[in-house]
Amino acid sequence: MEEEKRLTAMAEAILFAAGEPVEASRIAQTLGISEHVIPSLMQNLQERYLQTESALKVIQLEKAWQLGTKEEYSPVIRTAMETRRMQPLSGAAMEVLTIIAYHQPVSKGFIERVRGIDSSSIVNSLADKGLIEEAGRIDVPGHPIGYRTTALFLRVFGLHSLKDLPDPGHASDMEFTGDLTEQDVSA
Amino acid sequence: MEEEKRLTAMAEAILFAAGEPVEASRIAQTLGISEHVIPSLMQNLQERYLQTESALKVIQLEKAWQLGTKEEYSPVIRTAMETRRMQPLSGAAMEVLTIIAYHQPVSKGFIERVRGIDSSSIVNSLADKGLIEEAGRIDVPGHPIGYRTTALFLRVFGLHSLKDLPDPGHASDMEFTGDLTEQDVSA
Amino acid sequence: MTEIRFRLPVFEGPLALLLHLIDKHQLNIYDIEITELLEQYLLYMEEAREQDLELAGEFLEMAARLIYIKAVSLLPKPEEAEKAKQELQGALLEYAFIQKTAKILKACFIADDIFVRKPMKLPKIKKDYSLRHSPEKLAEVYERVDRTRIKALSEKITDTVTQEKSVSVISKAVSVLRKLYQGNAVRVESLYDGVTDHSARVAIFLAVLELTRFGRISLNADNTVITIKKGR
Repeated sequence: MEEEKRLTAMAEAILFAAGEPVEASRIAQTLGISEHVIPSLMQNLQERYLQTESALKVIQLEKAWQLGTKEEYSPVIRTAMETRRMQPLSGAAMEVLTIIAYHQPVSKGFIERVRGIDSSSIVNSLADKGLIEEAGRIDVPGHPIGYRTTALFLRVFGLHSLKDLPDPGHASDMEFTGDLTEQDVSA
Repeated sequence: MEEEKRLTAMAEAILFAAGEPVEASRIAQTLGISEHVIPSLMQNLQERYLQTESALKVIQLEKAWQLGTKEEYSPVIRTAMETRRMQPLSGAAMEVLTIIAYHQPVSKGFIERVRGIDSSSIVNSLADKGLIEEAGRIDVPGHPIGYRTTALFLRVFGLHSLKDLPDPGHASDMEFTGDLTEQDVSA
Repeated sequence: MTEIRFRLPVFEGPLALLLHLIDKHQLNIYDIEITELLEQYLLYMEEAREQDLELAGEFLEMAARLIYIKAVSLLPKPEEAEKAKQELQGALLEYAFIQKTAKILKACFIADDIFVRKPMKLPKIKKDYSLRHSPEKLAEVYERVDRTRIKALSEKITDTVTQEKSVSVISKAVSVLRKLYQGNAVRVESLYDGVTDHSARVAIFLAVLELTRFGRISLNADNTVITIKKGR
């Protein structure tokens, strides 16, 4: 039936874009249909995915529905996501990392103000890569979360300790003690 | 062919899970196949979506691929997710975006020189909208942060690649007629 | 000529204004009559002033630039005048190109009607970064960071921190409580008696807030008198 196909596709669109489980009632309300119809629409969708050998499947969670991939595709997804992680750090990521390395612990706000652009997704991605970690809250107004480099960071750059951080050219006479005040007095 | 169907489903799984555009090379690498095969796999997938009246479609952005929903489903998705349609950009924002699109990567300073006026808040707001992103530092004195357009930019302007950017001809061939001014005044 | 007052059009910047003037007065963009352009430009600025239209600093800079071009064109130095004019012409052509292109691009706008998914969240397989770099890379990258900003920021932070430390809120809270124990009720105003230092006054204010928040003291209805809370 044409109308049913149309409704199925609409439900599919909603589930796809939402990314997370969507309550049956919300789908029904959006489509202007009764909630009782939702399971049969979902079954249509599931059958279509099966028949066409799609990698997708419909998942039911209590009264909500979600789109996902069939289990058999997990390995290939994992491989694909991992290959991406092994890209070398971007210029921007490298820069955020050095700001943290030379001034730790620093907040996302500090990094944003130094760079003049919101850098919080870069900070998160550096944390995912294990190069930085949270270091409690910093004693400045607002008490933001501070970030510091990790042991992996030292390994990646072949350092034994933070004391071995190379002196940045013009700032060679600076003492990098991790204390903001002292560095800047001499800068 | 069975093998091709299997590869198509694998590519579909990768694109579904990634959400964002995935480089053809990365799909090929994950599947252990040649990059040349990717376009035909994508075409299989696209055809399957068309034939089965799925809400999904395959989008090509430069050398990457992404899954998305067909435009006709946007109203129903917006209702379900309670999101608003992106408003057309102001004249000033369009100018800044154009400068970035045609000259990327460019610094805020460059944009200011071309427009003759400080445009830094417009740049930040375009970045907030996800239409542009930073692209590392530029190798000119002062090493300013460069900006480039994003995959969302291409999607929002219906382009597959920066090569598809409209070609308005050269500045020097331009005829000065009254059409430039009136609208700009109100923009 | 009848004088009719129009609302002045607003321009995105001086270049947009210049292009408007060039077009309106049919000047040749490839050989600008600088005197005419300057006159029209200053006229606009004058009208903007009369209409209380605020113009960005860049408009003044452009006026200065036009005056400069006019000045050198009166001097017996044709090369310099020509060079200044060429530069302005280049900027105008480039900007006109952008204006035109922006319009064409805008026509392509189809909004965010194609929806995509957020990346799937995989069971947390935290993948450590496995590439290796030389330590010098860090210094090299850090070189390019705007150090003046770091300096300015650090000073600001240090300032606030030392300020906070010099007059701690806790010590003020103690002295507020001490005053309260001496008498039953205290006028808020009297807490500030003899305190001139701005940060000390702020600390007193914060101390009262904190004490109220923790239920140690209560304020009367119009926030002028504080009393110790009973039963504590």
